[in-house]
Amino acid sequence: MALDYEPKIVGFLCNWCSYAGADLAGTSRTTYPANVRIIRVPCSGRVDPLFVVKAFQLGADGVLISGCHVGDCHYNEGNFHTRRRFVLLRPFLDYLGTEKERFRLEWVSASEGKKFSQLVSEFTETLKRIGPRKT
Amino acid sequence: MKKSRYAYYPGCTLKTSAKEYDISARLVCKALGIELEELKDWTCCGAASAHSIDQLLGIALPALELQAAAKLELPLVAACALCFSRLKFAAHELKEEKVRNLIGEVMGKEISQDHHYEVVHLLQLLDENTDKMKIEKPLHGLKVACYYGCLLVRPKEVTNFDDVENPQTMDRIIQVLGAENVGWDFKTECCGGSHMLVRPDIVVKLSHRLLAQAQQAGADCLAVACPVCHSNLDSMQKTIAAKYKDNIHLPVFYFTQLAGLALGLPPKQLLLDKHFIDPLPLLMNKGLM
Amino acid sequence: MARIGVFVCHCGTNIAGTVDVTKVVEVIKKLPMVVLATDSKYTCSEPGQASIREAIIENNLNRVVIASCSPRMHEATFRRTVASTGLNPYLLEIANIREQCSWVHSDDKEVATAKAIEIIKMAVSKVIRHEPLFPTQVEITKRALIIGGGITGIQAALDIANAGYEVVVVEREPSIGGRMSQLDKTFPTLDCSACILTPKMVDLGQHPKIKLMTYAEVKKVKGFVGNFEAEILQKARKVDHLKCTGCGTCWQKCPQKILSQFDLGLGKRTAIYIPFAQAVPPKPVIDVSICRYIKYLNWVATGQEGKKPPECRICEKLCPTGAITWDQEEELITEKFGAVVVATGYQTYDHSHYQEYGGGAYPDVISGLQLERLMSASGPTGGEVIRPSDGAHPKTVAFVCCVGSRDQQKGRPYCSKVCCMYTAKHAIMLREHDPEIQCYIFYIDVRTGGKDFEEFYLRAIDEAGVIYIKGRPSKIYRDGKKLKILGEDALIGRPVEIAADLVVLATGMEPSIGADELARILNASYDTYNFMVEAHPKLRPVETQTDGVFVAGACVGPRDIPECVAHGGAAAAKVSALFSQDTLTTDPLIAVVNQARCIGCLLCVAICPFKAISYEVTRDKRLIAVVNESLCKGCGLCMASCRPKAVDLRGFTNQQILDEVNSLWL
Amino acid sequence: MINEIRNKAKELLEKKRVECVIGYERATDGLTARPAFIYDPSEVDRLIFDETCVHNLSRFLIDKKHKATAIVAKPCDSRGINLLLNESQLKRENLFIIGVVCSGVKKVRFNQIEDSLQNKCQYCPQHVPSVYDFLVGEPVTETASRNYAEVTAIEDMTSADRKLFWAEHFDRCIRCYGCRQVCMGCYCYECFVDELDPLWAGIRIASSENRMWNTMRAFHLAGRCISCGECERVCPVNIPLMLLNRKLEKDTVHLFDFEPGINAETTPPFATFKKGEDLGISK
Repeated sequence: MALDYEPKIVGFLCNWCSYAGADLAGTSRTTYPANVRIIRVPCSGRVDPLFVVKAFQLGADGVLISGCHVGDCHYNEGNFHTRRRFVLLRPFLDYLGTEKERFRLEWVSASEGKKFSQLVSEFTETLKRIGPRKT
Repeated sequence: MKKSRYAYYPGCTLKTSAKEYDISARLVCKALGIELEELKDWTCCGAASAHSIDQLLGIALPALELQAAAKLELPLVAACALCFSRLKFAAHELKEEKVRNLIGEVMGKEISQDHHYEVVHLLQLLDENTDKMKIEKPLHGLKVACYYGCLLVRPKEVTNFDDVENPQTMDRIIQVLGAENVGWDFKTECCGGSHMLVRPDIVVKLSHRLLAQAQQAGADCLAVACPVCHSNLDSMQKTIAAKYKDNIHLPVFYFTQLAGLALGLPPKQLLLDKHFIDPLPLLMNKGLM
Repeated sequence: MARIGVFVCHCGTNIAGTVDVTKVVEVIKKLPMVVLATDSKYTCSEPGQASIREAIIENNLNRVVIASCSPRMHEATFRRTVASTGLNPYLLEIANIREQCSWVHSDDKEVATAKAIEIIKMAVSKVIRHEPLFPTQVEITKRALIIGGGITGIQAALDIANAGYEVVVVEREPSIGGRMSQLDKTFPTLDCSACILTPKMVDLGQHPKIKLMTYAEVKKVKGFVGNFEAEILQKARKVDHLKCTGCGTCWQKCPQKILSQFDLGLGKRTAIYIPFAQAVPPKPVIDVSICRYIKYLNWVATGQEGKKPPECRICEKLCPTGAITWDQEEELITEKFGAVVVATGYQTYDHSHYQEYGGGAYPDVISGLQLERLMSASGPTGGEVIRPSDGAHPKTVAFVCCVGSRDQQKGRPYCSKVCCMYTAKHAIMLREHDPEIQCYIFYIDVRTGGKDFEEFYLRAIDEAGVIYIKGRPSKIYRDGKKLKILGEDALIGRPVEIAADLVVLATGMEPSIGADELARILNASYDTYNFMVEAHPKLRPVETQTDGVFVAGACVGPRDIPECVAHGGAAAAKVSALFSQDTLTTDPLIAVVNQARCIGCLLCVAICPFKAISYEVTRDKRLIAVVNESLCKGCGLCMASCRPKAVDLRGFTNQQILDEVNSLWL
Repeated sequence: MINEIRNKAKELLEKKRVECVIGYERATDGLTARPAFIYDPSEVDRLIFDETCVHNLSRFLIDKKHKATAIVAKPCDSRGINLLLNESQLKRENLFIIGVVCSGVKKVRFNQIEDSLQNKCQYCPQHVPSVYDFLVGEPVTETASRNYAEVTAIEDMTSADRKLFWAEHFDRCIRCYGCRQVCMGCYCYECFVDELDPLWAGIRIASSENRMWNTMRAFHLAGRCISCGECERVCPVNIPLMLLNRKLEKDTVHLFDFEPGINAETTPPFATFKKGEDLGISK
């Protein structure tokens, strides 16, 4: 697989946990690949499946939705709905030919900067492994 | 779920010092139409010594029996509380894939990845089948203190046997047999177990408290489900009575023996005469023989 | 036409060290609608902000992008900067090129620069779609609802009332006072509980701004901060408190007796009763579950089956003011409030779960609170400490700490905090009652975190000669008249046996029954033990996730009296601060419904976690969703679930998020 | 059977119980069926019901939400009615449902009727409508078992093949939106795809845009599609749209144990959640 290929990841991060977690990764100066473009949303539950499908249509190699751990949602219930949409959308996209490795839902809390950087590195690795999406 | 066929693991003591337990157990199960298939070339479960010296060995030994039972595709029933405890521990540990592989390694053979080993104790088996019991000679008037010992119930998350402080399994059976189960506080206190070999003084102290409490509670005999408890309470009783100078005299039965009696099996077959504290006089003057 | 100004911050070397700021500026300059792109050393510094203000005015910018640190850091600051030029503060967007770029890509300047450019592009494409937003104002009902009339509730009520606002206190028991009224003395000062509590109770009862509703429960709460509406169930007292003078004839003469809950089953009370002598209000209620005449009435109503109960009615005959009203029924009262304070407190762990200690089985194994009643001069024994079983005076008393606390087995892993101290108190007081009493205390650790606590504990050892034994007993059993405690002294590693006359289990705290139900009613969250959950354990200790609902005292977690009083006061301060405004300003970043597109499937109504969406019928008989701006918290769940995209979120519109995504491929 | 329908229709119209009866009548080609709207009791004899009555009529009810209306409903149509009731698009009190027991309808192509059942009928286990006020026809005993064979067949492909498989189909799509117009679940006044600002899917007929459209159309019906198969039936370029809908149906049943249209009360999967549920993604 072409190693010079740099996958593009669109990351939808909830403002209260994951976006803060990403900030923490910065504050503690942990480095990770520059492949993710972060879009700040109030809650992972704000992410309309349309955004995901659209991102893939435009050419994203991977899409990441990240929010507070289940039960810690700033809006009490948001991520429960995120979870339900995800478990239906992911296999469906896979069914349509977008490998499920390309679409992830991860819980990252405001204190998990390390986890976030690992997540991005690991996700980037996976995407490099499966290579570019041919549309 | 109720089954009529079980893999049976007697364990060392039931072949030696606790013959009467083994034999009465088989007889009672037969009477209830429950088939016990003894495991082929079973080994020691490692109780008391193995696991206190080597954790791994403490799991590997009972794991062998679990494997054997799994091959027969039968639930495994144990009579001895120590064996039961060890088997349960192994079954519990083997839920971990890591452990399974490790054990497989030391046993030098592939061990089944299916990790739902069903292990039950004889008490649970009889308790499930009380409806099948045809009581020929109800043990009316016999006041029994049910003594479970410490290993059946603890630790709850492993054995998941019954209430830790106040179990009822044996009491239910005793009631069905027509005897009276006295309420007392020491159902699950330790009798000293295998310390009999190294620190008899401890055993004497603990067992004395048990016997004294049982007597205080108005019991005229004890029912047990563990060969070690039995030998402590039965064989040490005279020593104890002498040391504490009190007139403790309590025959100690295996619950299977009492069951046998009530089901009308001949006392001789039940080896009631094998105990240190002769239970026959008691049974006589209660008119149960 | 948007006129965008982009300001790229060096943040000293924090950004400039990794990102080639000049190059970034060059690229961004060329973007459509960007009329100005520039950089500055420290954008957040006063000169930095000043230059932004000037730039906005000079180039009459109508959109601003600031590429700097995380918006979580300085968004508010820069909003103020923008606002100060007269531009709407919501026309600003922050591009996070520090935490999420320069700091995490310090290893590769080129990559970092490229990424910074993309991040700013995203911000630019988003800011184009920003619209001026204006916070809205809502009226506030300056009236507080206090749920629970214990010391916490009392304190909160008095403080709010003294600040000049109306208060309604709802207490489920016939009298306020709560747990504290059951205590004899309080640690570490050993001052009499009643003596410090009852004056406060009376103050509350007589306060012109406080309406007291005892024997009542909150059944339903709807609305939002500043505008709650609560349904309160006033249970039937069968006594007209306007007529009743509280003379006491009725409860002295009532023939029907029952074990008193207040005395924890150690004493008796009558069917018509006040829970304790200093009750507020000092007026009785009739316990309909045992009252003979009520039984008679039911007997008549149910077709006279079984034995005929006596037609007692003694209280009615004796009442000098004719206050007994048999036909009084429970009623549902609806009141409006601006804020709610939950102060439902705690109950002690039921020690009958400890069979190994004979809890509940042996009469002489009692709980700490029961001992309080035994020691209290106004208690069932008039302050004489005796064994419940035979009335004998105990000479040896054993205490067991951490009963229903720090015990995984019993599902109570948390420390109840007060037991160590109240046990020390009990031991000291027992000595005062009878110098011959010897106390033994089994403990895991003695926790004396509090002013004068350690000294108090030492006093128990030195003056009261208490013997502390480290280790949780394994068993307590009856041995003749005595109770045998088997344990281990973990310090010397030896088993110990103690024969005691009385055993006191220092039972821990758990939330009052129904705490979870109340939390649901208030849409507030509660933990696995049903303790209320604060909005933030450190920084917002008396607030909840639901605005306008405050929590105080032991309903949040184990607390002693001074802490409860402090929390009651803190909650009161928050409420008063809320009421000191005439209107509430609400965040404009919330959901809006495009009524023309809404198809009225009402999926959003079902989803909204804050019940902020309701529906109405338009003139052409269409159902459409309506957002309550004060309830909406702007989470965006509704729009993500809206198929026709009829609902959108200000500040995070579909268009904006989509444009951010698009910008990555432009 | 048909007389029962006609008599009931007559009665309803005469008694002014309803203003209109929606049913089927013979099309001008003399063999296929077409929807009929009967307002006049004297015209009830136009009504027919047989294996050519393929249409799902429940879609027509949406415009008659506030008018008393009767409808002839097959089991699948009845599920549609339940869905619309659940999404408060209909008022039950304005509705009179003449349920017909159905053992499947025939494939219909232009003006000829093939001698095989529609795909949807071959795996449809239901013969009696989920909801009705008046039932016509003899209950059928033998039931087809629901199976997802052709869905799993695709799941078993490599994702490359799957992509190819769908690309071939989607490339044919001419974006006529017939699938949407015929679907009783697609009742939005303005569909997201018609929106220009934001522009979710470009107007140009390009495979990526087609893919976008077909993906989201199906997903907007996740947990809502009652598999009446109308979309697939009307597709002029024969895209196997039911393969999309049924994949989602399969997962919805499996994950949330939910089937749309069984009744009008159960909360749909996207409107609720269970705190404890794992759904196979917990780490």
